[in-house]
Amino acid sequence: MSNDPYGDRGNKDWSVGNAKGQGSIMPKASGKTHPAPGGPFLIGDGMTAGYGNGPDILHDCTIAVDRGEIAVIVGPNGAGKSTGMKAVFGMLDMRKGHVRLDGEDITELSPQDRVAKGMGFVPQTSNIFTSMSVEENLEMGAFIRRDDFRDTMTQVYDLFPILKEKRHQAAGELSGGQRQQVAVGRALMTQPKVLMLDEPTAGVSPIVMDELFDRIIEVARTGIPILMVEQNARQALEIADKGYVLVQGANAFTGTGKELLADPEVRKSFLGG
Amino acid sequence: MDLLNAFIALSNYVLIPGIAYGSQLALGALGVTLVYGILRFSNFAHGDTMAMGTMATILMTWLFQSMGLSLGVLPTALLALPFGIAFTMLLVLGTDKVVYKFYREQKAKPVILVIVSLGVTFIYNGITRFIIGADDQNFLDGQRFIMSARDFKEMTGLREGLAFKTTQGITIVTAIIVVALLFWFLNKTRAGKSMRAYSDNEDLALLSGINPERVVMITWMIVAALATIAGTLYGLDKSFKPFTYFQLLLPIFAAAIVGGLGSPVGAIAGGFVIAFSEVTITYAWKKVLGYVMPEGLQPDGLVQLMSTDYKFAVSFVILLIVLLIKPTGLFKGKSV
Amino acid sequence: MTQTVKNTILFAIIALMIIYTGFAQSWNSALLIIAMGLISSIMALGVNLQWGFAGLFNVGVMGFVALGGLAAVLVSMPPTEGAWSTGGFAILGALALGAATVMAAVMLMKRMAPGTLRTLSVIAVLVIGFFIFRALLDPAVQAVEAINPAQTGYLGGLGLPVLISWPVGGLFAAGAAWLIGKTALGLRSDYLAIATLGIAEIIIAVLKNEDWMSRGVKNVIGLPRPVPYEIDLQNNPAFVERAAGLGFDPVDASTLWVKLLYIALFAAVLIVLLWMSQRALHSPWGRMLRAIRDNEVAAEAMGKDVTARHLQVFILGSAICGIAGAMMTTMDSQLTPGTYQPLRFTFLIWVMVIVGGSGNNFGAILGGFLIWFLWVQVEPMGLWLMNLITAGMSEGSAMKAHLIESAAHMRLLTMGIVLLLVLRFSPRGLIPER
Amino acid sequence: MIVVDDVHKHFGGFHAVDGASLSIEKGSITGLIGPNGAGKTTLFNVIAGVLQPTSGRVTMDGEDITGLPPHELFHKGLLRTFQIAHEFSSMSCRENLMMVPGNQSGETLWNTWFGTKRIANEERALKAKADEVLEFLTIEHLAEQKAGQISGGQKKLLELGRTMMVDAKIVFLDEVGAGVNRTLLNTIGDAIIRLNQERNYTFVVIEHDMDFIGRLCDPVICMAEGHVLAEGTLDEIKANEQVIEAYLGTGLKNKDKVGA
Amino acid sequence: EDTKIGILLGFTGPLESLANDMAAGAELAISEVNESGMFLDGATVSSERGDTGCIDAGLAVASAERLITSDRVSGIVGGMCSGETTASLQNVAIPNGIVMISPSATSPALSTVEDNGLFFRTSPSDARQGQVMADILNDRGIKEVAVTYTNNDYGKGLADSFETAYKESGGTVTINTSHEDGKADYSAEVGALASAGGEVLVVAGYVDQGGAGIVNGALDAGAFDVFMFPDGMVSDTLEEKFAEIADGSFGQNPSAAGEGPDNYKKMGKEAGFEPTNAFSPESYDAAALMLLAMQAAGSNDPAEYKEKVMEVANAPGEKILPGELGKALQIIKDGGDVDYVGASAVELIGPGESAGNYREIEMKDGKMVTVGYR
Ligand SMILES: Nc1ncnc2c1ncn2[C@@H]1O[C@H](COP(=O)(O)OP(=O)(O)OP(=O)(O)O)[C@@H](O)[C@H]1O
Ligand SMILES: Nc1ncnc2c1ncn2[C@@H]1O[C@H](COP(=O)(O)OP(=O)(O)OP(=O)(O)O)[C@@H](O)[C@H]1O
Ligand SMILES: [Mg+2]
Ligand SMILES: [Mg+2]
Repeated sequence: MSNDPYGDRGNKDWSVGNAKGQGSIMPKASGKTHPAPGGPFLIGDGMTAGYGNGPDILHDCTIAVDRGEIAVIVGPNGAGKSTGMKAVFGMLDMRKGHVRLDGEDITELSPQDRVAKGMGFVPQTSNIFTSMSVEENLEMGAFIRRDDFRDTMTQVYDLFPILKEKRHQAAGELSGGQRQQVAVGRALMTQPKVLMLDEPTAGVSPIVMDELFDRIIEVARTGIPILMVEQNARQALEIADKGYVLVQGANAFTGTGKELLADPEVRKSFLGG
Repeated sequence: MDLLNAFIALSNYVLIPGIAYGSQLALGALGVTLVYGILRFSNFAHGDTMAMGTMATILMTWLFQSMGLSLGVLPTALLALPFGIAFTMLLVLGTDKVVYKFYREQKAKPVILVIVSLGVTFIYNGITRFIIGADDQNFLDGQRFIMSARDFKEMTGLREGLAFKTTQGITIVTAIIVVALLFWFLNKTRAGKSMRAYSDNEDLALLSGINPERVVMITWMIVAALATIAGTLYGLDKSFKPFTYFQLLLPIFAAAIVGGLGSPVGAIAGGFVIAFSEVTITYAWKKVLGYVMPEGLQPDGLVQLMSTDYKFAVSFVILLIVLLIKPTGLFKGKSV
Repeated sequence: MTQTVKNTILFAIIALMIIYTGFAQSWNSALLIIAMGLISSIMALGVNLQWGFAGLFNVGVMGFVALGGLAAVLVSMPPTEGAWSTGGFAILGALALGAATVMAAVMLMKRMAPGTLRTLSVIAVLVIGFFIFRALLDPAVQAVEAINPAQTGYLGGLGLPVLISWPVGGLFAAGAAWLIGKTALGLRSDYLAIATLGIAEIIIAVLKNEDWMSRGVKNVIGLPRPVPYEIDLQNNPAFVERAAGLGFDPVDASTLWVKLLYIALFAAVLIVLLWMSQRALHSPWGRMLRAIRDNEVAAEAMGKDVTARHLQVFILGSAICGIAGAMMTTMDSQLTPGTYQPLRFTFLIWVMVIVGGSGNNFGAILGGFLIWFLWVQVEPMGLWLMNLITAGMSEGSAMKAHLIESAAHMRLLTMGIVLLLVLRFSPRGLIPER
Repeated sequence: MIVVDDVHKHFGGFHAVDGASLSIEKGSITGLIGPNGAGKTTLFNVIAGVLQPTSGRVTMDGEDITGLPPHELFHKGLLRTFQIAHEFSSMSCRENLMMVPGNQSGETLWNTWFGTKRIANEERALKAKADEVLEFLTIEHLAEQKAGQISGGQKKLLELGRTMMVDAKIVFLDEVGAGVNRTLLNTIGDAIIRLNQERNYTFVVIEHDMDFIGRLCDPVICMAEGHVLAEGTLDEIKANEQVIEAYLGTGLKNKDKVGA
Repeated sequence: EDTKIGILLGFTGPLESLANDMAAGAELAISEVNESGMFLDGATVSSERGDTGCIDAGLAVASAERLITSDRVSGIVGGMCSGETTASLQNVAIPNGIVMISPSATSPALSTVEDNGLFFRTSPSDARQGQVMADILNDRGIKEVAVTYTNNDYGKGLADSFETAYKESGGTVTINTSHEDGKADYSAEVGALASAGGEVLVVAGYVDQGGAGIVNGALDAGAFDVFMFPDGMVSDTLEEKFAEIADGSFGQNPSAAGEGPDNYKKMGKEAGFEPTNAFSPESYDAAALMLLAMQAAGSNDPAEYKEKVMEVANAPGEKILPGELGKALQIIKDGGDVDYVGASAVELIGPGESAGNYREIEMKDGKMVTVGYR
């Protein structure tokens, strides 16, 4: 919220208005798509972007993922990983570069339309509907689906048994890790064509982290490409087909997960030794 | 017999008017609470939206009356109501497009929107007076009473009468129907759930494929309908006067807050709390006690806790006490 | 363009608008706008302190302003002859008893163990106390109100110089704010909104209905002034001569002079208050306040007593509104409880703060002047606009008559449009916070 | 130093903390781990005065501190950081630090008008101290930056920095590591160790990163379902069957499928 | 030469619905004078409106200031509500030496206000009406009434003076309680009034304000069948709204017998406004009186014509009714004397206020009929 002209800072008086859940995505009119055959399934190509009219955060950054692959983005805090994800999802204005999905240039599309195109996204923060029950959260995940989604819900419950237990509880009353599970579950409900996760394992216990990664691998093997940001970088790179290291908004290293793990420079500077 | 008389007197002067007034406030507070919950600001223009809607309904009513249309025993205004609602929907959607949308898209903080809504109030205020003037308008026709006090006395032979006005009946019935519909809509339909989701977390709603502008549009349409219904019912029961509609804002907001801002159930409960605290606390028990107490012990004075001068003040004290016990309102003020 | 330059230009524009009024209409009107603008600015300063700096939503400004007005009466009016002896002391006694009853109830609430017994005894104390209170109060009140009801019928004041009432007005408002704050702050802030709204209504209700105190709706008129009367000046040969020397006729000279004196007084108060709040805000105290507003939970964890600070700011802001209220009543030289309407004394002040720029003292002052200027001047503007619109219509057409007749309502409409325009192009107010 | 005695915290019918008892030694860095929803954060909130316990007692150096408000606990030397960073976002990083110390004379309204000299002196000292802390945390270049505009990890550092502005006795850290780059986390870990050694702070650390816990903490307490499941060194804990089952797990099952 | 008259009324605020018909009345008198061409050797008169908000003393003072110091009016017809009237009188009119003639400020307190002879009103003080009301009730043999009044200086003053007068004459007031105008609901008030009981409910309020709300509530609940309506209630609106359902109710308003009111009513209807609305006749009279006084003084300087206001209002002289302003101007010009009667039977007494002729009305068969004068 650097130079937000409309803010009144921290006035949290609830009788005036209800700042809770107010969005931050600047709405934009949806443009047209163009055919752009070839290339990976999803690619954010040469992206330069920033917030509002602030400085560029991303500098000619490229992120891509192909069918059945897991791509992991790592990097220091503030490097622009989340910003990159948001840019791919159309949540901020791209100043340069293109986003292509499945042979189509979708740079001009609004986020809603990208959801309709089959992109699923779990943001880093405020990624659940806190006042709605766990089950309703999952239902909202399936909002764009017109078919019967009960099967998918059962699958999610199988994956995260604790959610089934707390099905009727308001998601806002869950613990940090439990919320994270709801968030991933919500995205899975979409049955997306491509899944983007921003630090899905932040704050989850080791056992849940393992399960999450297991599930992510399974999902990827069904052919759904997965693009994720991770700070539990070593675990994540171990399962990654492709790894990106972002530094100050630009690609610093790119390679397979194994390659990056093996690179002493990367290990030392970004993976904590 | 005397106990019955006492009860009738109490019903006539406290219960029935309280319920009718409470329903009117509840409908108004529902609109306020919806805007608060979903569009995230306290809409000061609600009172004047009610006035605009009622004005449209009145104009249509006059048109129908001049064409000779009527609903028999029911007021013609009910026939005109859908047109009034349609007009108000267009009005608020237009206002949203011209005014609120800009701030929403800029992610303006709620207080800005509150003050903007104050500006809208002023403008509506002026327009209403331009079109229909500042005067009192009585647009009630049809049969006035379901049961008048005199008829009741004749029928039962009791000393106390019980009046039940057509408008009171309509108000109560409409309120029940509208509230039931609203609840069904919010909790069971896809559109309703998407409204709740949007209210909870705009960004995530967007990421779930919910179209925010659609949610906003539906919300305004519901709010317009609620405002017009509330305004028309109120106008039928009392009378239409633009100034009074602005004044209504205060009890309506009090109702919404005491019920828990953002909570529809709360808005309804709040409406009744306000209505009854206004009507009961300053009630003079002389008449009722006169029936209940044995001969000779009947009171001379009014047996009034507080004079009606203080009815508003007293109802606020009640609110304060309610909030002291439940600081977030009767129904935890969470979103929709 | 630096912020300072921009601000200076904004203030210059307001000044020009007022000067234009002076030339186009009259200097009396212009000076009156300045005087009322100063008072409005002070109110806006108080609200800005609460909202802009601490994020407290006070929708009861009206009540605090009214308390200031009451102070003006109680301080400056001469005591009513015989009122004190017939009932005044009894009233005071009854009030003291009422307060004691409430205190006793609170004590019981605190001392006794929770349970039915406590509830019952508290209720018993309250009920018995209430009846004794009424029994004492009612006859005394009747006695006081019976004294020449058309002119007095109230206790009167202390007969002190009216200027003393300004700080006293502040104290009254502070006292009320303390009471509200004690119960309401620290709970969720919705509660503060409704509490202030409610207390304001209650204060007005008391002011309207307790005739023994300030004549209720019958108004107290003819409050003494801190400045000379125009008529006296006009009859004062020295003054007339000096005015003539400057080329003024005595009537104009006297009315202008009196307004200038008022302006000097008000400006002095404004400058002192502005200096004080600027100092406070650019100190660790102000930093603490900003921290609290940014993040209450963290501030609390960092050892800041959030509730106490809120209470402090709430009292200060309200006191400023009280001072302004006393000043206004002094200038009106009458107390009219019916005047106190939320639209005029709560919402309009809010508009001043938001349009001026919440969180910035200079913004509040600018807003105070601008909005007051519009509040008085849009009426002629509205009429002018209506004349323009209807110029093409045929003379005597119903539409034309109707529109011209509605011109007075243009005031609110124009206010609305101006408000929306300002917020559209300057959404954080004209002089935004830093 | 801190003794938690049979604390319960119920939300409606749900027992988030269910009879937790533990004690924290002076000068230690105690790790607190446990599955999601074990009640760790809730227990923190109870100790730090944010939540009132349903029953039970918390004492600090023998003094009962149950239910004291956070600002009073602060003055007793009990500080905490938040699972989600709670910076003062519109203030600069330096101001974020400078506002921390209590009893500043400039925080009394009267002095702001009539005690300007004293305030100026105090401010100078505070500023020096804040700069020192920023330097210690290697973020001195952010001094003038608004705290809302620094990255997540830097916010966590700032949170830690606030605890250094006063002489804290005990600091509660709630998941400092979540979402923080591991290299940076190592820096934070170093800072914690230095504070512990140089200034003798006691730390209680909630964390899900076992490497981090292993590097810093002794002893480690594992909670589950609202009560203490196991207590000991990390190695002991790691060997505990129950802990493995509830918390640590046995690694990826699908590992073999990677890269298939 | 042009003489300007300020019309200072509450065009917005709680009594906004009355203001336009009042202003129209005053403007009617002005245009009548202009048409006659007789005023001050063919000078014209124009009017300038100013809004007081009725309850906003600050706004009233600002508007008065504008009218007097900027538009340079020679006199003001207004203010409307008593509180606002004292404010603009004391703060603007007196310092500037401008005459104010209020058509509707009826507070007894205004009788004794220090006005340097600049303040007049064409409506009687409420003290007088209270007495008239007591007489009417006694003549009708009514011994016990409930009173509700609008909570402002008008209502309160009237209710108090009535209560005093009525009690002195042996009547009982079971309850004397206020209602606020413009509120949403009056059930509480009706409940209290019903509980207190009484043969008649005296409604000292405004017919298009809370007064109507109270009457409606009382009728609906069957609490009272017969009402007494003081001047704020008596108008065509009252007839429209309540004549049928409140049959047998009665009341009074300042008005004279005969042609005066009738003429005015006709003229008003022709001019396209509602002349029977409360205080519209008084406004006409206020403006007429001011202009006649100017004519008599031969000047529009307030200092001069203020002395003449009482003269033209009272006997001796030829009686002047609405529509005869031209004639009156002619008489004065010729050095004759007039006794302005106007639309509300103006007779100024004591400190320059209407003596108060009251017309007693009653609801009979759905009509409001005049049953006598007092
Ligand atoms: N809403 C915003 N407005 C302006 N600047 C922002 C906003 N959000 C982030 N930034 C800035 O963008 C840069 C990159 O932030 P981003 O959130 O993409 O980092 P990240 O790589 O995801 O870091 P982390 O690992 O801490 O989540 C940071 O310097 C931050 O200050
Ligand atoms: N306000 C609340 N209402 C109801 N239940 C709650 C509330 N707050 C927490 N809980 C429940 O209490 C339990 C403990 O929550 P807590 O946040 O203490 O877990 P935690 O140990 O910190 O977990 P994590 O490691 O995921 O942060 C959770 O199951 C949660 O659902
Ligand atoms: Mg990120
Ligand atoms: Mg936690």
